[in-house]
Amino acid sequence: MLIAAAALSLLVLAMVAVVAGRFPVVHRMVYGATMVAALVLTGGALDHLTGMSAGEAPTTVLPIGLPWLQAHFRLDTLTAFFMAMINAVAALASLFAIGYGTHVPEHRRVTPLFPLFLFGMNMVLLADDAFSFLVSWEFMSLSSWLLVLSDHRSETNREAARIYLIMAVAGTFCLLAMFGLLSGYGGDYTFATMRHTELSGLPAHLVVVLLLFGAGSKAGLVPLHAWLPLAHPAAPSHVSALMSGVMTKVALYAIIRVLFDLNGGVVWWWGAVMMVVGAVTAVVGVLYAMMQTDLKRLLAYSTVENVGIIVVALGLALAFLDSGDRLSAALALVAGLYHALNHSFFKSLLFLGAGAVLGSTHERNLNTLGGLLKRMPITGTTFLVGAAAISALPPLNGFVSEWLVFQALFRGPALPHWTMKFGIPVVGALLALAAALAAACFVRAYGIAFLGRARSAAAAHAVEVNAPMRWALLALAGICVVLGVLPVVVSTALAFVVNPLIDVQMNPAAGMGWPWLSPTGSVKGSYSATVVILVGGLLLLAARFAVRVWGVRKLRRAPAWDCGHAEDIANAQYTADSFAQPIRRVFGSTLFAAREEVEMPMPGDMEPARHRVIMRDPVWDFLYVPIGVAVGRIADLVNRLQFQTVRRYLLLMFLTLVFLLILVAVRR
Amino acid sequence: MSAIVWQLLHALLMVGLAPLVTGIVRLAKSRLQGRRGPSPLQPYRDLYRLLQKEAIVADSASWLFRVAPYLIFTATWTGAAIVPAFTSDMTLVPAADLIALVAMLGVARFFTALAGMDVGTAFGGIGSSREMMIASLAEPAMLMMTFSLSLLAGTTAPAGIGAFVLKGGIHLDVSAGLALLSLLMVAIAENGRIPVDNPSTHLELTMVHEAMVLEYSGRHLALIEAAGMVRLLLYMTLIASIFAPWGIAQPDEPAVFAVTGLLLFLVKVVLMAVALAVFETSIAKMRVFRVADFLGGALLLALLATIFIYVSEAV
Amino acid sequence: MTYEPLAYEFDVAHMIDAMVLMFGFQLLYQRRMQSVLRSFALQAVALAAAAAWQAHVQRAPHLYATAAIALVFKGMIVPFALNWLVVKLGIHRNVETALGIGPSMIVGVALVALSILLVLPVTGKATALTRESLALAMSVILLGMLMMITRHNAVTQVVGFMALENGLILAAVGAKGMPLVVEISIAFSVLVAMILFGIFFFQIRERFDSLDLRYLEYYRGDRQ
Amino acid sequence: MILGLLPQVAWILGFPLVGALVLALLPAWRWAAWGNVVISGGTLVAAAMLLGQPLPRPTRMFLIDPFNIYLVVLTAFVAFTTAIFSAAYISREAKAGQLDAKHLRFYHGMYQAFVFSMLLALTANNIGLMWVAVEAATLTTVLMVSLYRTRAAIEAAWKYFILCSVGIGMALFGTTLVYLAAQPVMGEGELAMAWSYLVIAAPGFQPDLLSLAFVFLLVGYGTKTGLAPLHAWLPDAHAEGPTPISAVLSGLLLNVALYALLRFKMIMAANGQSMLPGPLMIAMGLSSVSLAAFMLYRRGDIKRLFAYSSIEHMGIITFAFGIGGAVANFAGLMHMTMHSLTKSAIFFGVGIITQNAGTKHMDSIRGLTVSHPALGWAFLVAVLAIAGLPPMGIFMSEFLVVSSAFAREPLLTLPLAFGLMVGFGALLHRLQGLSFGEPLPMRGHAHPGFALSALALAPMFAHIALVLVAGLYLPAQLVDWFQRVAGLLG
Repeated sequence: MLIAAAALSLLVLAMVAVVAGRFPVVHRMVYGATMVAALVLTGGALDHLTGMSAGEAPTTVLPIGLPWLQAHFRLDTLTAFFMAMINAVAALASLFAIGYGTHVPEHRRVTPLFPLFLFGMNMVLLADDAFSFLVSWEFMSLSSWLLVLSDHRSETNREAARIYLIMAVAGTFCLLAMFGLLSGYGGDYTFATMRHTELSGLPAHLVVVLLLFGAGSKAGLVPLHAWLPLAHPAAPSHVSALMSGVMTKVALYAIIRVLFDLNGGVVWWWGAVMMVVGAVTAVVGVLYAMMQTDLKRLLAYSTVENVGIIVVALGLALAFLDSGDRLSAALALVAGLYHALNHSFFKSLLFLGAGAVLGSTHERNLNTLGGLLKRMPITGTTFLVGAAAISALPPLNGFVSEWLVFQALFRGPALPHWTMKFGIPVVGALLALAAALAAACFVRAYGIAFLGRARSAAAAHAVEVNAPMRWALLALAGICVVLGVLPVVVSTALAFVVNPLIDVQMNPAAGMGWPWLSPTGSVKGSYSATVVILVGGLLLLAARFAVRVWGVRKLRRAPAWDCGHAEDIANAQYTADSFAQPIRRVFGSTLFAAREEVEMPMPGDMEPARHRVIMRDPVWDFLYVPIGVAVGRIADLVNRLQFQTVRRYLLLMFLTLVFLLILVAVRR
Repeated sequence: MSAIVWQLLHALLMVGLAPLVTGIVRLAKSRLQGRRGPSPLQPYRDLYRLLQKEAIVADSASWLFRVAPYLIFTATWTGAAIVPAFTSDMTLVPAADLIALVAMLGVARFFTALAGMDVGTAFGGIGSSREMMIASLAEPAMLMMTFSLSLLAGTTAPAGIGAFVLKGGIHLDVSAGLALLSLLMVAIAENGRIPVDNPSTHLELTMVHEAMVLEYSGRHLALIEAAGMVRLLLYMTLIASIFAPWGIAQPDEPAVFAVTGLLLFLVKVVLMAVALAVFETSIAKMRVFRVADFLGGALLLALLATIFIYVSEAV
Repeated sequence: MTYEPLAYEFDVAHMIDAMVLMFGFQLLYQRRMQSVLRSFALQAVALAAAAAWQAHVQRAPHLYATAAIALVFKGMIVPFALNWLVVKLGIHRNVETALGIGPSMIVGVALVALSILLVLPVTGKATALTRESLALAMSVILLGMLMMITRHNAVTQVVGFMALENGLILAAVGAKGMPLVVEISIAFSVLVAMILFGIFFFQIRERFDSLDLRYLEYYRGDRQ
Repeated sequence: MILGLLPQVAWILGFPLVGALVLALLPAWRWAAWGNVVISGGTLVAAAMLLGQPLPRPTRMFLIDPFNIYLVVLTAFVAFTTAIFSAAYISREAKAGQLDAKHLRFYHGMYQAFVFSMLLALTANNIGLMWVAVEAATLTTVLMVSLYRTRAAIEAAWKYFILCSVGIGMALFGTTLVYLAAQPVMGEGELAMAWSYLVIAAPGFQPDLLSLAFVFLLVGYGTKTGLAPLHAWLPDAHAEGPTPISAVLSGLLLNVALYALLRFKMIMAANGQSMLPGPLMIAMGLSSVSLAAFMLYRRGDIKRLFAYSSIEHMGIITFAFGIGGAVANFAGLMHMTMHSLTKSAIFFGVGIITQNAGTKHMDSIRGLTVSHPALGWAFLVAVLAIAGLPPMGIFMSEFLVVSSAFAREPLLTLPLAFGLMVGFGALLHRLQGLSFGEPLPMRGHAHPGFALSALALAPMFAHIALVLVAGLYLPAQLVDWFQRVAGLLG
């Protein structure tokens, strides 16, 4: 009831924003109210999660939608978990937007859609029949499409939005067909009936494939990710935070819902396929990210990477489920959900940080930033936390989920199938590679943007952002730390969420109890962030003390030494491109056909020598561009039909008639 | 209770012993090169001297530049505190396994690289970017090594693996050998030894680690140097505790074993130091971009190690 | 009271229908405008005869009306009107073909074969119209359409269209006791068709000097 | 009476018939425009009367059954809203001197005649009468398409006329064949042409004759429905006529032609052993969808763009009926309704846009949401609705078509989905170009002033609102009708 009220209030807010959009204060109020509504939703979901031990999942049926079906909504633990996550992020994003919302270009087009977008996502989670699911799904896509289009005067944004919506609709068609299969040819599209109908053989496989296309394109699986790095950065930052941090999770929710809840049986190679796709996605995604110079696009690509990691975890869970090892399946699924949770927080933190940078410097290009940590201490520090978390550094949250994923992965060889035995180590290697590259990527991003010296006047005169934005950033950073320091608590909750899907109760601290995260028994390896950070703190104090005792306290500020070559030109610093160069040479030269060109000016003329990096995007070159070309060709071909004479049209008609007649004649 | 005591002793030992080990390596190297060389205690003096100097911080540096050394040192030290040297009866042993260990070294590296870029000089950037490139291959190799060991021993905790080996779990085994080899390669890379990097060079084109810490001085530099030494010892300990765990006291054994274990440990370390010196003098530094191939090899070996386990299982 | 016609009555009916078809072929065969119009008139007359015969056979007097309409409108007015147009608008006298005479004849034969093939399985008892008449009517329709698509000139196309409608009427009159409404509609359609064509011709004449449709397609739909 | 005219039908047909004569004689076009609105309103009221009462028994000439009752109401409604829109549209045209009084008188007279013939076709029980009505509808619209007397208009009308007359001929032959099949079973005379009796006696008919008949009917009425490759007349006729006419052409005439075809499909279904029309209809539907989808890419003329989208949607509907079965047929009927509402709304928008911009060329129109917010956003919503995005009604029908068809015929559904995707890409491209970006200067008629523009926008909003509601909630009565008809369609 409370949840419904909050959800509906979002719609009302949209109306308000439309009607009274001309006053800035209204925008602040709308965002504020959105935050409250989101908090209420979070609260409701959490309350449901905690109080869920006894009660069955409440189902609501509204007399809308398909006449003979009506709209079903249901709140079970899985939904509740995702709702809590999404709305928590959304609340902080709206808090950020209270300060940020009116600085966005065309902000009157943004504010009304923000609550709508949130509403759509919540509805997707709550939907309990295919029709309302898809309606909400498309609603989500549409509102985010308009958000991407909000700054519609730039050609690139329009292009991004177009590609986004086309791929979104393509995905919807896949899901549509998928639900058609799941519901059989009955016309009864409730999830309840789908749960009972056990598919097998070709339809079941088809369902998985369609799901991976439909939801995968939304989640950003390679090679369907093409829209993501275009669309996410194009939206205003607080929206990008939602799209990247949360909307991808809704897609993953769809995958989990269908694979673990609706589709019944499991076949081992579904897991294999998902793991391969996920691993490739992770590595390719992070490599793309490494090559970007646009901060927000970099973040978007890193989203692709993280989605890949989560999908690997899901695939692993499927594989274990198939082998009957439910405990490991639960572990893998918990790992996946944990990573989803973490990613939604630190990615939105990073996007909001990027938004803060954008707000005070109006620059997104890394090569024009620098030295921001000194000008914007709060933003800089919180961004550092986010960067460390996403690089999977203990004791932050990113590491915990990564640790769990690897723990689950290391049990993979126990799987009966040989493909798994040999495949999983490779997947593991790829994941490890992705993790390491992610660290490199974020050292680069942070180092170039926030450290060193300012590379442009805009960066040099940046100022710290206003209070609401600061608080949002601080809150998110805090959450990242908490999620990292209390892994046992969180993963216990997650085990509880996973329980109905895999029906086994996993105990994350099986080995040695709180606070030792040892899901697979004490001997198999354990990790206690709590203890580590405690000891780490003690050792830090010890080190500090030792230095105090034996060392002197003197400290002098001086110009940089730099082996004596120091000159005060900011351009002499490493740029984003030069930082990426070693890794580009190692990995990019084959994948992206990356080349470097140096143009030396003729002796005598004054212009500087230029160094350019040329890269090609294989996904576009080999997949999307050819499709576009093909469509164009056919269109040209077909278009000739528009320019015929009446006689020719008659001829066409005549031939059709004769053809049909012959058909009838021969059919006897 | 005893666990905490041993833990404290172990932690102190790690810090206290690290400079000596470095000193031994240096000494051995100069002897091999036909020089007399400094006394093995020289590193202690160096550190003390650095502590006595005033720290100079570049104008363009942010607070991160000053905090980083402490973080780097602490992270490395914590990592070192986890790996059992002479007894596995320690509080921290279950607190982190190999994966966590890799991650902690990752923390140290992360901040080193950031510190390198903080001042905003060209060299810092060179160092950081090369360091991260190396790491991007070294870490996976390390994790794969962990993977294959965890398959052999059924655990990711170094202590656990050691115990397993002591029980005679791992006889002379192909995959174990491959894992050891890749671990060695990673260790060389991570400690910035020849042929990957040269700890005693300041030649722009070749240096990696040194380039990052170029701007440091005084106590900050001291901390970073110390961290480097601890890391070297940490890797030696790790290798010892996994592949030569003989003498490491197990929790259920009486405390006396720990003493013998300590002696054995010292022997192992000295041996390894000398071996490292020999290796370094007998090989030439490689070009930076060959490092990728070198570490890629390490990664491949680790992967092979895992595959070979199945082979041995299959037969 | 339903009346079963005698065998010879059928034969006569078929004979007349066949004549209609023959004139249909003749339309395809002609090279000169005048003769096209003449053979069209003849076809109309044959149609009228068919209608009259059916009226006699079926004891259905309203079919005489159809016969009259066919005779008067299609046999006389239409040919004269078209002839007048040809003269008035100075259309060149010989037919411009898109498909040669010979080939179009062959196609015509093929079409007749097709329609016969189609009606073969239709058992004679089950229909109000004998197989033969049905086949003949269908072939006349197809021939008319063939003429429309193999001739450039607007007048010949109009003629083709009329021939097509002749086929329709042939089928309709043969259908026993088919209500009057159909004939009315046909007559009405012919009438309106003529009016509309006239309008078009005048409008076209306002703008172009020729009636040749190739000029009419000057406008290329949707130029980019 | 002889024609067995139903009293309710008498009112529905009487208004437009009388109206046609009155308006044709009324000299002052301003009055005529409003008279047009009033008369259409009367027709709508008369049609709405049907809803309250139980369905009357069919006579030999006329019937009202679940299939045509809502189509009648729909037709009357769209005719009414279009009349309102046309009042605003025409006055702007006249002010700009595009049309003179003579043409306008003609226009209004023909408008009512057109409405009359469509309603006649819908209410006719006698398949011959239905044929006459459909043909009358053709002739009236031909005259209106050529209203502007431009070269393009005349060519379009000529194309339209020739192709549709030939098509009509085919339809007549098909009708005759049906009669031939029916006559031996049902005896001579009108009874053998009354649909409601035919469908009962159908099982006794000669299946081969029926199959033959259906081929001719498919080609005949299919031409008017605009199924590829018989569609050639449609784009030009839509593009060159006055926009209100484009609206009713797309929104109503196509439906009527399809309705006629479906009546015969019912007979086929009732007969059973004749060659199933399903495959033919699926083939036609697929060809229409895919052809239209690709055609959309090369369109520069806004009215042609949406004309082709109509072809696409007719293709979808035909496909749905071809697939058959309760769900797909329901979807088809729903789609017919939703499409006529949405597409006419779009054409209203297009009319205003072209009048403001003074061009039909899309490349010279941009940023409507900025320059004309109300119009721009409404247009955006309407186009998204036609593209089949929720929560609009068309999404519901497409959802049902694709999901049910995929469960049955995955291989046949793939090309459909693909075609829809391709078409969507084209539409979206154009839509973004029109609605967003920096607006371009408008060189059209002078701004009409608030009252007139409100009048022009009102019908559009009304339609969009209806489509939106239908997407979320369908009245039980309508659902009941749909389901009963779906059953008959087999």
